[in-house]
Amino acid sequence: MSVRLVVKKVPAVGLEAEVIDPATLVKKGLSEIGRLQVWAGRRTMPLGEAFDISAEGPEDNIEIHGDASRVKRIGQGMASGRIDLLGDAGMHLGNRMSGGEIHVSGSVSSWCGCEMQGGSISIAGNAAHYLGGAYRGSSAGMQGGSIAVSGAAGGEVGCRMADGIITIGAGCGDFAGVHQKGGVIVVHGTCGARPGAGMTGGLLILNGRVESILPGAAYVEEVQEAEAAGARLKGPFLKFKCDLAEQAQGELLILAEPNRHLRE
Amino acid sequence: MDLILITGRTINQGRGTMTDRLGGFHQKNSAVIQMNGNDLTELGLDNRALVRVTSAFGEVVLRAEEAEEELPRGLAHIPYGPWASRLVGSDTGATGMPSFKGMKVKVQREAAEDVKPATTLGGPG
Amino acid sequence: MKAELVLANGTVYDPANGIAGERMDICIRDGKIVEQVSEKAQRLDLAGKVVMPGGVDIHTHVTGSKVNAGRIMRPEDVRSSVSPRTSLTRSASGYTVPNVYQIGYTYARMGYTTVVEAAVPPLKARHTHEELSAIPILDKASLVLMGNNWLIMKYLSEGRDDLVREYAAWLLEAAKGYGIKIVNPGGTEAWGWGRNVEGVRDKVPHFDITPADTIKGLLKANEELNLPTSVHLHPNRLGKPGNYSTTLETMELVRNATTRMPRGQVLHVVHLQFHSYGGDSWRNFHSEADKLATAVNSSSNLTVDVGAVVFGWSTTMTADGPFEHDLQRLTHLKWTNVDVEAETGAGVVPHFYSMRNAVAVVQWCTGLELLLLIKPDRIFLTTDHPNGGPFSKYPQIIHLLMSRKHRDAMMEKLNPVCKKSMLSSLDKEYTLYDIAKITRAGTAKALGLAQKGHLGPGADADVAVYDLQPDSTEGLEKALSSAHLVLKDGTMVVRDGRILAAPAGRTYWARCQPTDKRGEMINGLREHFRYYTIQLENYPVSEEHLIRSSPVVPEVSS
Amino acid sequence: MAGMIQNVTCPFCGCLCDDIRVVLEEGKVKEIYNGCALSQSRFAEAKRTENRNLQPLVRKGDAKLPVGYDEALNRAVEILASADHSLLYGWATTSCEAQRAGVELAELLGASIDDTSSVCHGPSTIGIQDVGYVTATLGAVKNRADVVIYWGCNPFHAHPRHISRYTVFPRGYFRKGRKDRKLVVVDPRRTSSSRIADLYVQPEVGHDYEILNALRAMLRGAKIAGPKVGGVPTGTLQQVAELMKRAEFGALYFGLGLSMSRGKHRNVEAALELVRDLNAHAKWVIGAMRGHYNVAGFNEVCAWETGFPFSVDFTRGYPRYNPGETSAVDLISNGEIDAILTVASDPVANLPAEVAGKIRRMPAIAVDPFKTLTTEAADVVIPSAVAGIEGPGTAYRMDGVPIELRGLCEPPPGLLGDDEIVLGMLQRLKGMGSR
Repeated sequence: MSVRLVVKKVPAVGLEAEVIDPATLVKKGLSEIGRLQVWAGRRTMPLGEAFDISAEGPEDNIEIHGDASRVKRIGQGMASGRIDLLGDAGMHLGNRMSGGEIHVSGSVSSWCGCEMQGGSISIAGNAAHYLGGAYRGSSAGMQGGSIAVSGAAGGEVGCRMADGIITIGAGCGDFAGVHQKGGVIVVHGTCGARPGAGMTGGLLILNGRVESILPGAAYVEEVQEAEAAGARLKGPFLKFKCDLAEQAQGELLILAEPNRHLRE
Repeated sequence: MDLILITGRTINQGRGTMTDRLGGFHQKNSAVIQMNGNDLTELGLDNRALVRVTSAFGEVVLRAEEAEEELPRGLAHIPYGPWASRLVGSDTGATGMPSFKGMKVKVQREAAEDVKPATTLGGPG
Repeated sequence: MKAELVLANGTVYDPANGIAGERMDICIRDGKIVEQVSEKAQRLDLAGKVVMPGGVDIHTHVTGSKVNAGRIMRPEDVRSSVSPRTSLTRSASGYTVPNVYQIGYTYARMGYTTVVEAAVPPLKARHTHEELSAIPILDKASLVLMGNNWLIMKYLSEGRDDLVREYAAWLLEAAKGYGIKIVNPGGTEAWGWGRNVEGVRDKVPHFDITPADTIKGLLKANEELNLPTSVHLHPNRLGKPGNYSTTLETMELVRNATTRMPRGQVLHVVHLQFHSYGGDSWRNFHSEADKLATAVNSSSNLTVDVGAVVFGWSTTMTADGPFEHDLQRLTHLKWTNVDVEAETGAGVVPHFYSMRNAVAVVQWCTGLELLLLIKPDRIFLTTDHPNGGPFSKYPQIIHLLMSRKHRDAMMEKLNPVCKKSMLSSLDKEYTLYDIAKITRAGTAKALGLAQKGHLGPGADADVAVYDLQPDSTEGLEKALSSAHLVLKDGTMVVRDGRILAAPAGRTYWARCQPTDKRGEMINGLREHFRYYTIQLENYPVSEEHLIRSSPVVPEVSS
Repeated sequence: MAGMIQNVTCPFCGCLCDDIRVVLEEGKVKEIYNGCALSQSRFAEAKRTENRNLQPLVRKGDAKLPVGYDEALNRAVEILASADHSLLYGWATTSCEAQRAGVELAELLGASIDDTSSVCHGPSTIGIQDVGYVTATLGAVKNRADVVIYWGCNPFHAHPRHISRYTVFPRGYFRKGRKDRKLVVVDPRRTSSSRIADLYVQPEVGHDYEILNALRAMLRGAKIAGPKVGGVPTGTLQQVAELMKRAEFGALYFGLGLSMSRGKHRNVEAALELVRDLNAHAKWVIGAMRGHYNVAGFNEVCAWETGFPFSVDFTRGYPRYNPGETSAVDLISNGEIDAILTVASDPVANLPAEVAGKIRRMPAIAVDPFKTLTTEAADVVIPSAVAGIEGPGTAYRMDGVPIELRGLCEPPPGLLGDDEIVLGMLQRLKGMGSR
């Protein structure tokens, strides 16, 4: 069953709705779905009070309409199925998910895809901080799957990423790939300062202008093209080993043309 | 004039927060922007002249003074407190910590009578 | 609890009173075990249930500066296990670094009612006591770190045993501690310069003594003070390949020492597993448990606890600062270190014991070998929580001890190095009677807690009742994790694994009488306090700071 | 009561100096000795009453009317109990006893609790959670250190006795005093602290991460290209790296210059990593210059009570921790908070203007001995005794050493301590629960 949720009322303090997970919703009847509890601060309320709920087609998916920018934890830990979100999403979208797919037509808040194991997330708008990153103290961020953001992302994209792929369409903030140890991050557009800080492995491709790089980024050579998850990016690229403050096993490729200032 | 602003503790700000948060001593020592003497001169300001300081998040009228804790040119310092807070944004970049140090501000001469006491600063600027 | 209670018809294991699985009644009045009660007493029929004294953990790290440093450093561990507040309980959190409520409730659910915090830096003893006071249900005691204390070392080098004794007594009172703890004597002080000591005969940098001097000197002071428990010693070279010889040498130091105290032992060697390794590198790292077992079994004045390893995450934490540095260099995980002025230090590093890792598997085997080879009166069950793994895993270890079949099945899943271990050939299986020794009777006796660890008249009515069959290990781990009933001072605190009440427990500490050396010692101490950054007068923890302060007053030797 | 009281603990900054001598006259503090200028001001306060809150106030209509404690506490609990998500904020300048009661109150309410460290050394704690914290008590530094670095802090102004009592000037077991130690100051401002340094390093604002990164790379033997890093000549950095490696015992103290400037927790993390890495070469420790006298205490109390050091959300009955989401500034600016209790802090003055504005517009209860912008804005004002002067308790020094606070003199007539006030709220709330 395809479940359609239309945002009706988000309480002033916001909502936490990890029950919005295909595995939880699609096998249930509408009234049962409506009775599932979501959190508004310390109180719970039925999902049906916050959303108008209806059934659509036979597909096992969830469609969300309206402004869910203050609804957190949609698709948290999901393992299968599909969520289409026609609007914005709040924090922790698809965090720790292991399978299935999430599509967002708008923008998402911080910790989207944090510590995810598998599955895919696509975002037409922007993402805030810690996209595909790690929670405080964790040793690994994203460990598999893919995240694609058409717009821009905030700080610490792919923090402690171990595997998987993140692509950003229109630039990102500081500390892209901080403590990255595996996987691939590709950023088109302008990138902030300190990419690859503390990087010990993986591949970070910055296909646009970069504000600055760290002393710990060691220049290796110029290469003509880059390859990321099957796609070829035309260079030339400046290739660095990152981060000399660590074991420097990470690879940082920066589009050469707009970034001659980095080697001055 | 465009400057980089850091906010911070000073000993008299610290004393002021205890002796009388709403009173004159605190205002005298915390409703100030400290700058390099050459920057003051370039702005044509006397010591403790009034200036309007504007950031992306707000503005506030302060007295400008030459920093005793010497600042390089281009850098300004305002003691922590309600005056400094008016220039600080609430975005923490998902860290919990707003950017209290390192924001861009504009400093201009100001014709106002005096700085506003803490109690009349009002809501967000 | 003024009411009278009879725990009727349970199958009782009370090794201190020689009771091995007898069906009998236990009578309780006013929180104590008594011979008999009146007709009006409430009767609880426990037919088919196993009854034991409340568990006594002789060595655990549950409070104070380094434990809290572990919590602060490891939010990923804290959030891995959380449960909400209920009308009776506070919210609980944490797996290897549990919060104070998780500690109290989890121990209680396992039938443990007394625990000993094994390492207190006196300068931060107030912190330890703040946490001890916050841990619900359990009775507590703590051991005070003295093995790297500058004034102790100074007095030892000057041959002033009398002042060592007087100062140790003062330190126990100041820190409201129960006993003397030595950790890597001289090594933690050397770590103040980024170094370590390599054996009991090494010189401690800048102090004209050796670790052997410290051990013997504090042991002498301990016995002259008639302290309820012996010195507890974490020997030099913890965790290093080939360290077993240092451990044997350390045990040899006290071969002829004796005590007047009923406990019998003059030295309790802590987490022996971590000190029982052969080889000279990680490649030929192996267990020397048999040699250590022989040494312990053939002595009459030693006890040990095992410090067993369980697989999964742990958080290592010890006053052995240099060890933690070496561990971090090996694993590159997070590392917290705290040097404590003029007396000790501590380190904290998370660690993962992997079933596939040869070193971890050797450590796992070593712990079990020690438990199976050493007489259960002399070895006690610990994981050196949370170093070898969390205390909540004791039931897993007990299961392994009680079933060879279970051990063999487990070894099939491990790095094949375990097939070469002595463990794979050991047939011994523990009985519940043995289990009661290594978790209750033995630990209470070694600690000198006469009212704990047994169910004879006069004992505190701390009782654990488990829903298990004495002759089967079916459901054993669950039954031991989640006791059928637990009484603390006669009050029912757990029923079917659920907390029913959370009364405050006692804090035991040793209040030694000053002698005529007190004045001279205090003068020296006043002088010595130039090297501290707090005032002498602000150093002692006042008794008002303790909840249910329970001082033990040792007899004064003539 | 008159006379001299010795060994008093100063409840101002994180140094928590406990050697203050206080002369009392007629039950009031008359003079103090050994204290710094900040300490003098702190104790002087106990003499004055004009700037104190002396009477509980409750807003009724447009006016705030004086009431008794009972009514004020009832009203406070009413506000908090009817909120969907309240925030209990402050806690840095009160005793651990009050803090502990505060954590339980948050748990019982299903509220969030945060201390001022989230806008102070909160980023440092986040850094510690990635790297760990290789530290020492102040006395270890006093006794052993031959190199002391202050980075992004100005102790002469914020911690006036730090250098003189604990680190550089004092005689220690292995050091005679100032001349046995090298002092290095790293600060964009040429502060008074930097003027006594043996080596002053002047970075550009917001480039600490680059400099720390370069130092770490140098330690691993890397050559750094380019003449300068973050405004500092590479040669100077090489000099610093050599000095660090040659130390017998080095100590690096850092301040908000790292935790508040661009990079925040990552700056601190890099400093923590630098000191960790240095231990392969020489003995080094690092310490955060904690500001308020018991801000470290809140982190300790909160950690043993909840497992987490600050920014704890109890809305689900169990603790959750995610600074950037569950921290005071984010919770308020994201509109997630609908009532606030502040204890011993002044967020309306010290948090960004947007956040201050939101606090002004929500139901607010302020517990404070003094009149502040926050008490001005609050609907319920609850006066309290000054912890550490008018009431006893425990506090934690910046290095985690717990020290007893004294009650030296009586508070103004009838005033309760913070701990009693918070416990009063707890009792009332528990009473409501059982009805």
